[in-house]
Order: sequence, then C-alpha cells, then structure tokens
Amino acid sequence: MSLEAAFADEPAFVPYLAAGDPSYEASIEYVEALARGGADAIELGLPFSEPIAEGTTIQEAIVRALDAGMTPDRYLEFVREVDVDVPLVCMTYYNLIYQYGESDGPRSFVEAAAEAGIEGFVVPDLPAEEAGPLRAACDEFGLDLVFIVAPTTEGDRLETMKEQVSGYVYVQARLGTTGARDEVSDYTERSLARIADWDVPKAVGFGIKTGDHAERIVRAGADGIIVGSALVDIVAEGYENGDSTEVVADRLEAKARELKEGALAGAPVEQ
Amino acid sequence: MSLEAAFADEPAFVPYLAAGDPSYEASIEYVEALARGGADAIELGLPFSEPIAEGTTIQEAIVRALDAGMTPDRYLEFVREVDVDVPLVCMTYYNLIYQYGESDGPRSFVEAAAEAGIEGFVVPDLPAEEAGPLRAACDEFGLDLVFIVAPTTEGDRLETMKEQVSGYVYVQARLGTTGARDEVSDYTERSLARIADWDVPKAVGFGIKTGDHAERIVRAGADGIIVGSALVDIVAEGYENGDSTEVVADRLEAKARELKEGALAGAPVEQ
Amino acid sequence: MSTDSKFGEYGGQYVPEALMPAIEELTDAYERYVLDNEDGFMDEFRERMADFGGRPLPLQRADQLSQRYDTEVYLKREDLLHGGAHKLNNALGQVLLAKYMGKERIIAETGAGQHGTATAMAAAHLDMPCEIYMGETDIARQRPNVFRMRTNGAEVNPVTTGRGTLKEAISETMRDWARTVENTHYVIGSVVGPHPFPSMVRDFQALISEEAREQIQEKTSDLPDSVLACAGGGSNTMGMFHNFVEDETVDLYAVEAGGSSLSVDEEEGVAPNSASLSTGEEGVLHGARTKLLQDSDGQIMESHSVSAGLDYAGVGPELAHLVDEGRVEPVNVDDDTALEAFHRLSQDEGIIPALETAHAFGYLEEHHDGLGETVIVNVSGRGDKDLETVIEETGNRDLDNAPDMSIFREIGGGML
Amino acid sequence: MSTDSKFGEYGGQYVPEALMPAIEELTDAYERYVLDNEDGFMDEFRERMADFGGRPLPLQRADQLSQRYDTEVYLKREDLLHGGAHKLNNALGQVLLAKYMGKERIIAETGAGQHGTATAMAAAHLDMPCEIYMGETDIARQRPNVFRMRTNGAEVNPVTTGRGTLKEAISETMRDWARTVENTHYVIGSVVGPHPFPSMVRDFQALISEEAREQIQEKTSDLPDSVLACAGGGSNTMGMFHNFVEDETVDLYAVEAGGSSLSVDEEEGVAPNSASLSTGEEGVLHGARTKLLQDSDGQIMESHSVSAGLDYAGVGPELAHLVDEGRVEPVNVDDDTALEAFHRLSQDEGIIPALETAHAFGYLEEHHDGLGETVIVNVSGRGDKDLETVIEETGNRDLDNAPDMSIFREIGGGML
Ligand SMILES: Cc1ncc(COP(=O)(O)O)c(C=O)c1O
Ligand SMILES: Cc1ncc(COP(=O)(O)O)c(C=O)c1O
Repeated sequence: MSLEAAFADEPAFVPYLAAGDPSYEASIEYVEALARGGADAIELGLPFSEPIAEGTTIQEAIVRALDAGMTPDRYLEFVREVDVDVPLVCMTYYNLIYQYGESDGPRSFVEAAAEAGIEGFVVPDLPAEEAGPLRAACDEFGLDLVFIVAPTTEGDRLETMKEQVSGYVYVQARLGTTGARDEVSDYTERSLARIADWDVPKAVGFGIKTGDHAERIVRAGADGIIVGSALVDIVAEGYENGDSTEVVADRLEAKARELKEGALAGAPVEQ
Repeated sequence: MSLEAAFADEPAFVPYLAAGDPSYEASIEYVEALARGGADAIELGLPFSEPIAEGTTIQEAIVRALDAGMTPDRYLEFVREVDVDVPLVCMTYYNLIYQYGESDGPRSFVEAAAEAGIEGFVVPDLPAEEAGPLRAACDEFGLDLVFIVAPTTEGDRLETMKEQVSGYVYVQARLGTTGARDEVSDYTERSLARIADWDVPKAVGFGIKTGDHAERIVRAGADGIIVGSALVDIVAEGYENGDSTEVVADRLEAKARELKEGALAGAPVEQ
Repeated sequence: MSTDSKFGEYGGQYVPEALMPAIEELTDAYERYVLDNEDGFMDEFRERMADFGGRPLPLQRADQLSQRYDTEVYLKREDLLHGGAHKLNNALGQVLLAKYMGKERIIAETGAGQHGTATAMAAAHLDMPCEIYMGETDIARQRPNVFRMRTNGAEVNPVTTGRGTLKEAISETMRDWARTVENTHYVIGSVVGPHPFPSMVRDFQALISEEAREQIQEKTSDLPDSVLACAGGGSNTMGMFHNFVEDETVDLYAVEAGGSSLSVDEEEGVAPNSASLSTGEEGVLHGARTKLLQDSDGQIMESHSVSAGLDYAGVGPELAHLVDEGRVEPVNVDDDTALEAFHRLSQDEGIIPALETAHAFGYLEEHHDGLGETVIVNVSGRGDKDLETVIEETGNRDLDNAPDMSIFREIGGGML
Repeated sequence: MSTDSKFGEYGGQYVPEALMPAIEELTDAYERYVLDNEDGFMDEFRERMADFGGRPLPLQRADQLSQRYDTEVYLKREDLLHGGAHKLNNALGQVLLAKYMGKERIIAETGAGQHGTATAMAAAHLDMPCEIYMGETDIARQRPNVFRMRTNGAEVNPVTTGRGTLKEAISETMRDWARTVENTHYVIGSVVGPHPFPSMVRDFQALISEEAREQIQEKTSDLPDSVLACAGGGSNTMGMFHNFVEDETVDLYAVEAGGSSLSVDEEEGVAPNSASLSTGEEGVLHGARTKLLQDSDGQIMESHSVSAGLDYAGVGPELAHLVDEGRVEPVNVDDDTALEAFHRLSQDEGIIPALETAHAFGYLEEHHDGLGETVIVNVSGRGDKDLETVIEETGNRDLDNAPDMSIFREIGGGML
C-alpha cells in the first residue's frame, strides 16, 4: 500500500516508535501492537546518536535503542521481520542515510530500505533545500519523501517543499520539538490553511496525547494524526517498571485504539 | 654598673633571653640563672609582634612570651623584680618604644625603663639615621644606645653609628638574622678591623653556640660575645618537653658557664 | 539559502524545519549588521571589544621560546581577553547582534564552561537575560565556571539526559530554541552549526588575525612563515587564520587533540582523540556538513581529550574545506605532549595557557624545524581553569618538566 | 638617606642593619633606572608591560552603573592585566630592576597569593629563579594561587612559624633577604616597606593613572570629579591616584575594608577590619613609619576582612601622608556591602571583580550622590580567585542580590 493510500478512506492514525526500544524483540512486538490497534502507517525511528529535533522523551528512547545495539543494518532486518501490513516510514537523521554503504550519498541506504520494505522517509534535519540527492534516490526506488511544515514555515520555503514532498506532509502543530502536551495548539488550523492547496495528505503531529486531542485535530481539518511521545512514554514506563513485553504491547494497542477512534470521531460526517 | 664597665676587666659574656618566655615566673628564674652562670650584662628582649630581625628560634620565643601575656608594662615590672647585679639592656623594636605612654616618641619609655633599671637599648629596626630622638632621650636619662654593625655596613653609615653608639657595639658576625650556627664566621676579624678605632667595647654576636665558638671569637679580637639562640633553644626544648623550671634554669646556668669560660679561654694572655 | 552558506561541499543548514525561520532571520541580520555594518553595528562591536574586552591584544615576542627553537616565536595574547579566552569575541558579537535583532533572551550551550562564561558576561554587560544549558556531568567537573556563570546572573540549566555532556547540552539548547525562536537568540560557541553561524562566528573572531597581521608587520616588517592555532570547533583557529588565508606564503596549522591515540574503538563508538580534521570523515552534525568522528554507520563517536574545550567530534565546515583545499595543514599532538607544553610555557614564559592552547605549543616543540623563521602561535586562552585537571593528569604521568606539587598534599585544603 | 625617603613624617627606613646596604643599593638603582631611565630601563619596562602585560588597559564606561547612579561611571580595567590584577605592574617592574642590578634571584612574600602569582609570572618571563614565602594557613586557604606559582616554576616555601599568615611570611622573607642580599632582590608586594619601596612601587603602578588621566580626557574632554580605589597596602590606590594628585578638583577616595566592625578588641589584639587609614595610628611597621592598626602598647593587631588582599594592618606611608594633608579621603565599607557590590558588578556589568575591588564599588553604591558627575573606579583585579570565598560568605548572609547556588549542591563536585 502506498503512503498516500493510507490516508485515502478515513482520517489516518500514524504512530511513531524508535526501532529497538528498549530491545529489538520487544520493539517488534510493540510495532505490531500499534498495527493491531489501528495504525494506518507507522513512522519507525532509526536511532541516531544526536537527535537534535527530538524532545526528551524520544531522545531517551533513542538512547535506549542505541544501547540495546540498534544499527542501520539491524534496522533493515527489523523492517523485514516486523509483521505489519501498513506502510513503514523511516524517520531518521541525514547522516545515517548519507553514510550508509560503500559510497557517500543517500542512494545506497534508500535502495536497501526499499528492498527491506520501507515506503518513505522523514528526515527532520534535512531541509527541502538540501534534499535534492535524497529526493532523487527516493524517486529512483519509488519511495516517498515526507517533509515537516512548521508553524513558522512561510513563503519561498513552503514552495520548495511543496515541489518535493510526497506521501504526506507532516504538519507540526506547534513550535518546539516533539513531546506530548496537554493542549492542542491553535496553530493547527492556521497551519493547515497555509497548505490547503497541496495535493498530499496533511498529517498533524507534535503534542497529541489523547483520543480527544486526535478528534479535535481531525476536526480542524487534518487528514491524519501523528503520535510519538505519548506512545514512547508507555514504552519508557514499562521499561522502568520492568513490565512484561505483552503487558506493554497491550497498553500500546489500547492507546493506539483510543487515538484512532479519536481521529475517526473527528472525521467530517459524510454528507 | 655601666654597660661599658661590663667589658672592662675580661672578655664579657652577654646572653639574650626574651622576657616572659615561656612565662613571667620561669623567665625570671632563667635570667637569674644566666647571671649566676657568669653573664656580664644581659640583653633582655621586650617582645614585639613583628620581630622582623629575628631568626625562627627567637621569633618563636617572642610568640611564647606574648601568648603568656608579656607587655611593655609587665616588662618593666620584670626588670624591677629580676634579681641580678649585672646591667640589663632592653632589646626591642622601635614601635613599642615609640608608642609607650601618653605622647608619641621614645622619651616616655626611656624614662620608665631607666627608672626600672635598664642601662641601655638595642633596637634592631632603628638605623642610626632615624635614631636621633631615642639617642636624645637616652642621653637625658643616662642610658646607652647600642648599634649593630653588620658585615655589610660601610662608609658613611659606619661614621653615623660611631658618632651615636654608646655602651658597646654589637658586631654581627655574619649575614642573616639571629640564629645559632655551627661555624664561626670569617667575617669576625674583618668586621672588627673596620671598627678598630671605635672607643666602645666590641661585642660579637650571631651564631655563637659553644664555648669553643666563644673562645675563637674572643681570640679574633672581640671584647665580648653575645649569645641568644643557643640559650633560647634550651628554653624552647624545656618548654616542649615539659621540664621543670629548675631543670631548665640549671641547664642555662651550665651553658652560660661554658660560654663564659670559652670567652675567658680566648682572652689574650697578659704579657 | 544562498551559495554563501557553503564552503565547497561543507556547511549548509541541516536543521529542523522549526528552526529554519530563525536561521533565515539570523542570516538576514548577519548580512545587514555584520557584513554591511547597518546602524553602525560593527563599529559598536569593535568599540565594546576595545572598552569591555580589552582589545587590541598584544602580539608578544616569546623570548625564551624564540631562543629555544632558534625561531622568532610570537604569541597572540587572546588569554588576556576579558573572561580569559577568545570566546568573548564571539559571545559579545552575537549577544549584541541579538540586541539589534530585537531579541529579548539569550541561550547557549556549554561543555567545559568557557563559552558559557563568555556568554554570561556578554549578556550581563548588555543587560540580556541569559540561560546556559550544561550537562550534569560537566557541571560536576567544571564547577568554577558554573559559579562564574551564576555570578554573572545567568541561569544554568542542568541537562540530565544521556551522558550529561556537551552533545546533550547542544540538543537541549536547540530544543529550547525551536520553542522560543521568536524572542530568543541561540549563541553558538564555535564556527560550527548551520549557516550563518560558521561565517558569522569567524567574522567576530577575525579580530584576532586582523590585529595580528598588522602587528607582525609592524614588528618584523614582514608576514610570518607559519601561524599555529589549536582547533576544537575551530573558532580561535579561523579567527587566527582568516586574514592570512589570502597570504599564500603563510602556512596555516590547525593543531587538534590527538588524545591518547589516533586509533578508534568502533565497538564502543569511542575515539580516544578529537582529531576530526586529521582523521574524521565527511558527514552531517549539528546543522552542517563537515568532517566528523563517526563510526562506519554514521553514528557520532564520543571524542576524548585531556582538554575539555577541544573535546568535540566535529569541526567548523570552513576549516574542513580549507584542509581539503590544501590551504590549512591539519596536525595533532597527544595529551602528554600538550601537558608538557603547558608546563613549558608556564615556566619559560610566565604564561599559563589553557590546555586547549597548549596543543599548539606542543606542535611547535615537535616541529619547529619545519615552520620557517617567524611563527605566530595563538594563545587562545589562559589556564587558570585547567589547574585541577593538569595537577591530576600530571600526577598520572611521568613528564619531564612537571613541577612537584607533593609538599602541598600535606598542607590541608581540598584541591589535591 | 635623602629627605626623599619621607612623606611628611611617614616613611623612612626602619630596617635591620644587615639590610641597609641592600636598601641603599636599591635606592641607587631606583634613582638611576626608574627616575633617570638609565640604560632605557623605563622604556623596556613600558614595552614589556604592553607586550607581556597587555597595557594600555581600557577605561570603560559602565553603562548599567551609570544609569543606576545617574552618574558617569568609568572603570579602569586592571582586572584585564596579565595575571588578573594590578599586581603585575609592580612585580614586573621590580624583577626587571633586579635584572638590571645584576641580581640572580627573586624572593617575595604573599598572603592571598596575588602578589606571589604576579611575581612568579614576572620571574618566569624574565628567566629569574624565584622563591615565594607563604604562610601554611594561607597555603591551605589559597590553593589555586599556590598551584599557579608552582606552575610558573616558582618555589613556594611554606612558613610554619606563628599563625602561618602574611605577617610571618614577610618576616621570613626579610630573614632570607638579610642572608642573601648580595645576589637576591626582595620584591615587596605593595607601596609599603622601607624607602625606596613605597616610591618605587608607586611609580610602577602609576601607569594606571597615567593612562586613566589621558583616557578620561579623551572620552569626556574633562577630568573626573572623583576617583575611587580600594586600599590594602595601597598600591593600586597610589597607582590610580598618583597622576591626579596635582589636579585639585579631583577628589580621591581610598576605600578600606571596614570588615565586620570598626571597633577593636584590645584584649585579643584583633581589629575586625583593615581600616588603618581611617582608624589606625602612627607607628612603625615593616620598615616604615605609617598609620597602623595597633593596640595601645604598640603591638600590631590582627586585621580582618572578607577580602584577603586588604587584610593588612598597615598602609603605604605616602597614603597616610596624603590623608593627613587632606588630599585623600579615607573611607571604608563593611564586608556585607563589599559582597553585595561584588554581585552587583558581576550581574550588571558582566565583570566579576576581586573582593578587594568590590569595596570601591560598595562605596560608590552608598555615596554616589556626593561624588560628582564623573567618577572613575579602579577595577584592581578580577574575582575568579574569590569565587569560593564569595559562595561561602554569601551563604552565611542574607544578601539581596546573591544568586542562588543551591541546585549545584546536589550535583556532585568539590567546591561547595
Ligand atoms: C581557550 C580555548 N581554546 C580553544 C578552544 C577550542 O574552541 P575553538 O576550536 O572553537 O577555538 C576552547 C574551547 O573551549 C578554549 O576554551
Ligand atoms: C585585586 C586586588 N586589589 C587590591 C589589593 C590590595 O592591595 P593594594 O592596596 O596594594 O592595591 C590586592 C591585594 O592582593 C588585590 O589582589
């Protein structure tokens, strides 16, 4: 299924987890639980040692995954092994993509990712202006390249992104890095208005924590919601309390269901 | 007895102790023991808080005396009380002499010292050039003013001292501050030669420790010897070991005898 | 983004989208105020660097070293700058720029604490609220600098994520900035990060070589044969090199921290050195493409050096480019050589250098024969901050010229 | 001895006979080299103070303080001198003079360690063996400065007699000098001691006011109304005042340490202050007649101040004379006021002053109304050395403007 298709019928729920957090095996279970809970696509983080765009929650997930031995090659193995039938988006930082394989440049990794079953990329430290080589590799191997639109993105920069984006656009609902917040920002509507004419689905992320948030975001016009920290919190808590993988997986599935249902509840009533 | 008379018949032995070290009472005993041991005059230190001209040994004696409550007034009491029939020379620093009494200047203290029985002064931080007021006060009350001639004192400065000195001249046998040394310096003879024409007795000090030293110094031409640190060492040792005042007094007396006999042995054979 | 943001293939603006507007606003401000001296910005900057910072700083002939090496050795005395290192050139420039931009708040990261103290001083001087992010581990290791920052009225925010060192502090500062770009300026500490930082920091630091180039001509009627500077991020380095880059007869040496060894432990992701120019590979870190210490996957390695200020896995993109062009020679000396050089400069010249700086003098000791007749070494900072480290590290080694500190062990007090 | 050795009734040469030849030799050298610039001595001194020391140093307008007091406040930035205080002006001058005199060895006393570090730096710079006497108690209290001296290659001789503080260290240094006058020069640390020291140290320190007088006229086209400097021994004070003494419209304020109280404990021989100009009486100490803290017998009192560098029972004889003449106003502020001023300057101006220096700013805070329109304050030194003391002393008090350091208590490390 293509990325865009994941948004086709109804508001999409796109969860994020860091692959390998807190261990390779548990993480496989967690990702599968999200799919069971109703994920329409999954952003699967490939941990980088300097995650400058992440909030504390996801940063710590990345440290756990790295400490447990996650590497780009293990990640690809993970992608091949995980048993879900929704598209997987690789979320990582540019240096890992750039360094992979024998020759510098993104092509090797994109090829390997495509082979493993990745459908697209989100690269938070790669602005559209620097994205040429990655866009080309994605085109070559039929992958999507998602960009993040911030509340502050304007003018020429919006244009550059619009030209390059595919799959969906990641709309950052508020200023700051990732991290669950209790309030859904006013920025959402305004942000969506600025990209109303883009012909890709609009997924809104940053700070969505509950089904209620999800509902309000969708009601504000989003085609889907992206949720990271609220899920990573569950993984972290389970890890700290020594809960079993099954218990944590169940919690994730339940949270996923809540969020998906929230998104559905926000969907415009068919007229 | 005048100071000069102390040197008249034979080589004089002039010991030094800090008054009040380590206590008022013990110190009285010690000074008397020195007299019994053959002292011809005694330099009695009035402790000052900043004894810049002293070596470590005498500096520490001064600290002990100050800690035990010695003051200029107590010192004068000490002088009145101590039972010796040799002249006492007050050795102290200028600030104490200067500050004493109601009005600034040395006159008050010289008057009080004369009344108490002091015969003269040695003031190591008062060069002859600054000594005018003290010299005048000493003249007024009939006291002597001793100056120290260093191995490095030369030319005009020697002349200035020669004009002002009375009682005896304190010949510093080597460079440095006070302190007992094992070797008797070669400077002695040269120093004595430089002041051969002075009409006061020449007492040599600094570093004399044994009867043998004393003998050699007198043989080199001295009219007397001044011994401080070697005696203060005995007081310090007794203090540290907790020896009784009597025991320490006996040791001082014995040491005094050794030094006096050494001095006598060095005397030119009557021809 | 204009092509000016790149140095060959290096540089660029690899930052989260949320920061791009801030970066663009800053680029605009950089071009107007710094490059075009709008509103007399650069005049005010220079004036404050004179009155508050103490510039110009001397170029001093090092009498003892000149004799030792039979070479004319000149010292550019950045150790005399207010705060004790070249760091203030940059910190004051950026805080002043923030003021011109109408920002109301300053944030910065710090590792060893030198950049944090310089920023805190500049912010106090210009009456700007200031928060410094610093890893918890670094706070424990660099307490005097923490106290200096607090004393200057800055908040010091302990960063408890990860290993609690510089990397985490940078991430945390970027995170703050991403939340607060509208009223806040992030004062980055070296010629690193996304454009315009590398160019802008270089321009502020270029006062060093602007002065030095004039001074050496006054003193010797000639240009030097070689110029040496230590390189961590590379800000004192670019500051010292900038005005000599066009002088092709002048050899430029960037002296990195060779640490305990140039080899790396891929397994642990640890490089026992910080020699990114000498041994690193191209990659993207903290907003820029540059030379990095990374493993074969592209994960950033932990770097190591006896000198905290050189202990960084990246380096300024312009330096990386100048090295590729053959204009700058990347060299390095190990911890022992740096410590020996620290003691040598202290004893022979009466200047206690920062441990960072000592690396440049270590290279001078080992290679003075090949440096020509006249050499300038940048004394990037003073070593008061390093005394504790030096005593400890000297105690663990068998150095020829280390002073004996053992008697002070017996006399009470905390530092040994 | 010429009448030049006196300032009114103050000054003179009250030293043991063994030192008189050294004092005479020094007087001769002072007259020839310093006063008459024989062999270009003063030219070399000025050149080294520029290249090695970093002179001239700025006269900076203090923007925040000027606003606070509605007064033009200018700072003479001696804190930027190499070593971190005005002390190097004197130390370098004397070590250089020793070299001209053919001496082969330098000795000095130090209390807080500032003069010792300056002397050690100057001696290393001029390649002279150097020994510093320092009381055992002071060694334990001032370890960073001890390490700086050792790092510069100086021997540090612990003095174990008495209470192991400055007084004993001075005595011990004089004792060394009396033994070694022929090849050794004693670098005294302030405008104290026998002639020619007070005049000579003043002349070396007078670079401060030589520059400041020109600078203030450049900046304001006028002379200042008031000049403030802290006073311990009085060397930064005389250095700051000297070139203004003839300018009768300029008021000169010597700010002493009021400590915890101006009253004294005669019984214990302790003055809880160091205000010898304000409260002391005439007497003779360490070779000169001057104003002293002494009991009614003439025994010297232990002085006290939160600032180690002001903690001295005497003061330079020339200052004592200028006070008697009415030319210099002796004032003082207490420990609390000085600590508050320390924090104020750090937070408002981004300059962490020495605690000694902070006293001058304490007076400015309390009396700015009476100081006229333009005031110069001498920033005699930087406060890095004082951080530990300040944290401790601030912790014991309830000051309005002290930064909260408590969170760092929880994060490991030794300094709290
Ligand atoms: C004195 C000194 N020199 C050099 C450096 C290294 O930084 P850069 O390479 O940016 O000059 C530092 C960093 O803290 C420093 O404090
Ligand atoms: C910074 C500073 N200021 C002032 C003083 C006081 O000395 P003086 O009165 O001689 O200037 C000292 C002494 O250590 C000092 O370090």
